[in-house]
Amino acid sequence: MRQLENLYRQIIMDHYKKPRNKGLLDDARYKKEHIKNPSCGDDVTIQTFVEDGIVKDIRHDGTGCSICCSSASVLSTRLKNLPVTEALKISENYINMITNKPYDETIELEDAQAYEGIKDFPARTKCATIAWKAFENTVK
Amino acid sequence: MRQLENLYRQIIMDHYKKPRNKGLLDDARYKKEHIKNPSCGDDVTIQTFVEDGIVKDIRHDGTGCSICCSSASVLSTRLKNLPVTEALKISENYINMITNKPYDETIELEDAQAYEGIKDFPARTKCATIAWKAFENTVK
Amino acid sequence: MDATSFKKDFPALRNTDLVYLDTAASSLTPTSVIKQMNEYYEHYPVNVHRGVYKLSFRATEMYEAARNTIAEFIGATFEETVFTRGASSALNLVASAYGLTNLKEGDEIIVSELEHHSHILPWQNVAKKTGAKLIYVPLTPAGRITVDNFKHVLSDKTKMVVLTHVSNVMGYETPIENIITLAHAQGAIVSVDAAQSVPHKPVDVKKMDCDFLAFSGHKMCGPTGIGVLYGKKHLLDDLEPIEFGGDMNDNVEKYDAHFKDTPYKFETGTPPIAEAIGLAAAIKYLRSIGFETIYAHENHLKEKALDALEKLEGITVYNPGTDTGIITFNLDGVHPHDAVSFFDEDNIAMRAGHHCAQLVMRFLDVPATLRASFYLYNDEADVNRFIENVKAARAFFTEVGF
Amino acid sequence: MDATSFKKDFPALRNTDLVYLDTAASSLTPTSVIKQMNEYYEHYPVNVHRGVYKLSFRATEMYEAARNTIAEFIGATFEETVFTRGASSALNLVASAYGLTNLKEGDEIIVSELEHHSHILPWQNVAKKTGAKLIYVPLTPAGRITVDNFKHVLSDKTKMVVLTHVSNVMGYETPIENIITLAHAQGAIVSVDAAQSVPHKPVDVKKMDCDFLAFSGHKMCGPTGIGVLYGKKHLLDDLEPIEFGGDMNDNVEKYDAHFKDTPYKFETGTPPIAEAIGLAAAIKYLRSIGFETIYAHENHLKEKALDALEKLEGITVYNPGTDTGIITFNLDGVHPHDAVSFFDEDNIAMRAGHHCAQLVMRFLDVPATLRASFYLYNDEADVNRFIENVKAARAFFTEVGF
Ligand SMILES: Cc1ncc(COP(=O)(O)O)c(C=O)c1O
Ligand SMILES: Cc1ncc(COP(=O)(O)O)c(C=O)c1O
Repeated sequence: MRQLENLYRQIIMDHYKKPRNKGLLDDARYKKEHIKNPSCGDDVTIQTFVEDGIVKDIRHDGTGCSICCSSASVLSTRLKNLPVTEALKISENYINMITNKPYDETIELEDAQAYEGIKDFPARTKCATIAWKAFENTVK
Repeated sequence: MRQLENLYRQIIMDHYKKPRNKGLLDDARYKKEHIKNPSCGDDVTIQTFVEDGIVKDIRHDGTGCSICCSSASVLSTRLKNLPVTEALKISENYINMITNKPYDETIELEDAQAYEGIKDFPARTKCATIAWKAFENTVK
Repeated sequence: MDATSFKKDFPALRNTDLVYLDTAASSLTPTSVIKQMNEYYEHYPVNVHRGVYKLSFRATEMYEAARNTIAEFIGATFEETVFTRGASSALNLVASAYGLTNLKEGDEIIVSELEHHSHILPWQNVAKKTGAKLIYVPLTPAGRITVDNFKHVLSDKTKMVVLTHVSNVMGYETPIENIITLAHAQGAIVSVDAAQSVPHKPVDVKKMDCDFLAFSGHKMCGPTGIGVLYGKKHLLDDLEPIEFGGDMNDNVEKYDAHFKDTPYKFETGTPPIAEAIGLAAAIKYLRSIGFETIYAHENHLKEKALDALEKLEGITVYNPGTDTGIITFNLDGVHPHDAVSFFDEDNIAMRAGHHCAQLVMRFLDVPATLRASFYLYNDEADVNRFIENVKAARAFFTEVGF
Repeated sequence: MDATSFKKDFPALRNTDLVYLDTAASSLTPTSVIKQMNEYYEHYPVNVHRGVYKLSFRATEMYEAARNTIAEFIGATFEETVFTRGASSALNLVASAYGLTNLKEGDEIIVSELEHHSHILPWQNVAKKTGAKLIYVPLTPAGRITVDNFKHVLSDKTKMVVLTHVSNVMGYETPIENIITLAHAQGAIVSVDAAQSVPHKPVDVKKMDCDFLAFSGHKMCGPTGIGVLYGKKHLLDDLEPIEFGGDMNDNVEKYDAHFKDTPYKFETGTPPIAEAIGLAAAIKYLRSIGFETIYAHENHLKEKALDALEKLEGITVYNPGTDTGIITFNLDGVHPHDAVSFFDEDNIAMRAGHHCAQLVMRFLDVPATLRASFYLYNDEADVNRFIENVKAARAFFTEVGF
């Protein structure tokens, strides 16, 4: 049984095939961040609308592998409507999990937990974190 | 007994301290060749006057180590008044001896034979050949 | 040729089931090359040219003998063989030292979409700085450069022809000799990127009659940190150096200096000594096997792989007519980055991405591809593992819903 | 410190009576560095950045970890640490990328006669191309750069200060921190040649506040084929790359391309991977001993040698006040090339020549000199052999009639 099977689980494939919150808006209230991974061509843009310290909306667009594209969708569902501080804490925790650093397992990652298997594919950690890093830059 | 003692024999030191045919002439009949060894600063100029296929005169000047300076003087005494073809043959033979290549031992090198010990100092072969190469360029 | 016998020459292939199919990026390193560099570091790890003691003399002799080996290998002379940091650096030297000073507004530079970034970006810079124009050879539908298409863009404005010998994505060989003849008839100068040809087939620069040619050590069993620029003597004589300093001059005054002749005027500072010696050892290794053997072997493996791939559904091969051991393909609907992890899990090392050739990706109209490239150390078992994995990957990605 | 214990770390010093006194040209290579490079070539000899399989990931991690090690070692950040072919190449990068575009007619560049050719020739080129003027700091009679003398040439026309940290001939340390403060007060940019300081003493670029600084791997127990350029982030951000191609861009169109941020925009093509990894291993090795220990040890040997030399007749030491392990001298009336063969015969490796510093030779008014330089692997026995040989050489050359 390949570890890749662990990774490409229902959740990831679901978000890859049917991305949520996809497509950018032409709305000045949104802050936009574009990140590219030139070595593989992953290309993600995250748009965030923050009001009163709350992440009111997250949009995303881009091209790339299934891990990269799906993770943008997953983060948009997980972090929407959270206070910025909490969203950042979850993001930090997620990135730590992916990059094999200590992380707080009590923080509920929900669908984002599905990416845990990336640990076994260190060459792919960038794919799984690029959207989250873009998100962080939109609210920092 | 150091091999260096072999090398710095009477002949070499004699030509080094009392160089023959030293100093360049301002005479259009002479052909001039200037060679530098930039890595050590050896700097030799050879001037040759050829008439009717005979090397009528050889002059030299320059700065450098004892091997380099003395060999210019030695060559000027050895090759003067010889036919160009013979001078070139002796020069070729000398350079072959210095660089550890097969050479005709029957050709009389006279004072130039003193440089045979250079074989044991491969890092110094350039010093012993630079003047001879300059000479060859003046008559080729 | 029995490639299994060569596998043992490569430490990275010992005690492992690795199938290495990324030679077009970097080849593996044979023991003889590692040993030769170790000999330098263990016995005479000193500087060249400037020392007059025994160790330094030995280092200098080995370094310059390496240059002779390499020169002779490509049919060049000592003076025409310049050591650089790599192919990219060598190709840049041509653009900076020749292109920036010899081209002007209105001149045309013929290039192609098959070029590696290292052979197109330097000339974009030349075009911007000088006002010369980049002219792209139209490619055939299959993506090839042909003599006919070259004729369409060649004109009396053509001053420079900048083409790859073998494409690192399509594996096509450019009909470079004919192109060079035509270019020279127009008085144009030709720069050839031979990074993907020199490691795989005999290249004779005099026969080819190119003006400049470049390649890297690390793609031909040699070390990193070294490349070679060949240039015709009279062209190199005329070029100004672009880096200045120790060892490339013979007389230095406060406000002026006099430079040495080629190749030294292009090699300032301490050169890549171990690397040059290592590259010469790599050439010796490759020659001991023979380039005809290597080329035939790669070709055989490539044909076998292509035959098998063509029988599979849901696989697109972009270069079925490849002339070399390079196969570029995709699993339909599967991003190559997803695919490559599947292969990696079975210890098959393969490239996914744009291969530093984004213009080829645009031509193929894909964001990225997979690329498998074969070399002497691959064997039929590797091809079989590769094909089995393509099948399994195809099934897996279909099943999970791609 | 007991240097004999270090000799065993250097294969070139095993089973030999070699006394190696040419570290200022190139240091010897310790086993740990050779091993680390062999590990790369034997286990993951593949390209970086572009691969997404395990081996390539490992190579990339090791390569970038090396950059971090080196950055941290000099107090820089990752982005400020650019890999080059060597110190010469790094110093040229500053002149080409910064000098050629930022200087203009009437601007002044302060340089010194103590500079290595690699730090003066690139600026001669800048001066010629831009019309800026080279201004030499007057040296003291001993040959030193002082803050006072620097003040005499500093003016509001000074746009660039180009000075060595430690002279490779005189062994003097430039009062660089004070000079940098003064230069910055005038708005000038400072390029420091640290090829002879970084291998021997802790250098902190932030404390020094230099704008650019360069050094080589091969003078600090590392491999050939690698050097480092440090530049302040905002300066590197503003510089245009001078080599273009693979890996230094993120988007390539037919007529235009977009470049990556520093350090990558300065590193086109396959980088010196094994070399970077080897250099990091060298730094680890040197740190495991400690720079204070190394500096104190070199200093002790140098003092011992100087004391002995001063007692001898017919020897001229040109830098009795040397701050480092470098001693430059001659046997009176004996050309250094004659002298050096004497030492070589007893297997003492020493430099004779102009040391790529002809302006220093002119200052000293000699065609060439001998140079002995000490490093951690030298010991008192080496000093004794050296001094005994100086005496014997003196006697020999006198006797044969020099
Ligand atoms: C002071 C100084 N600067 C620059 C260099 C040039 O270094 P490299 O030859 O490694 O490029 C050297 C070494 O020769 C040196 O001693
Ligand atoms: C066709 C081609 N040209 C140039 C290069 C650049 O070579 P390097 O990365 O060794 O500078 C490569 C390799 O990446 C290549 O495949």
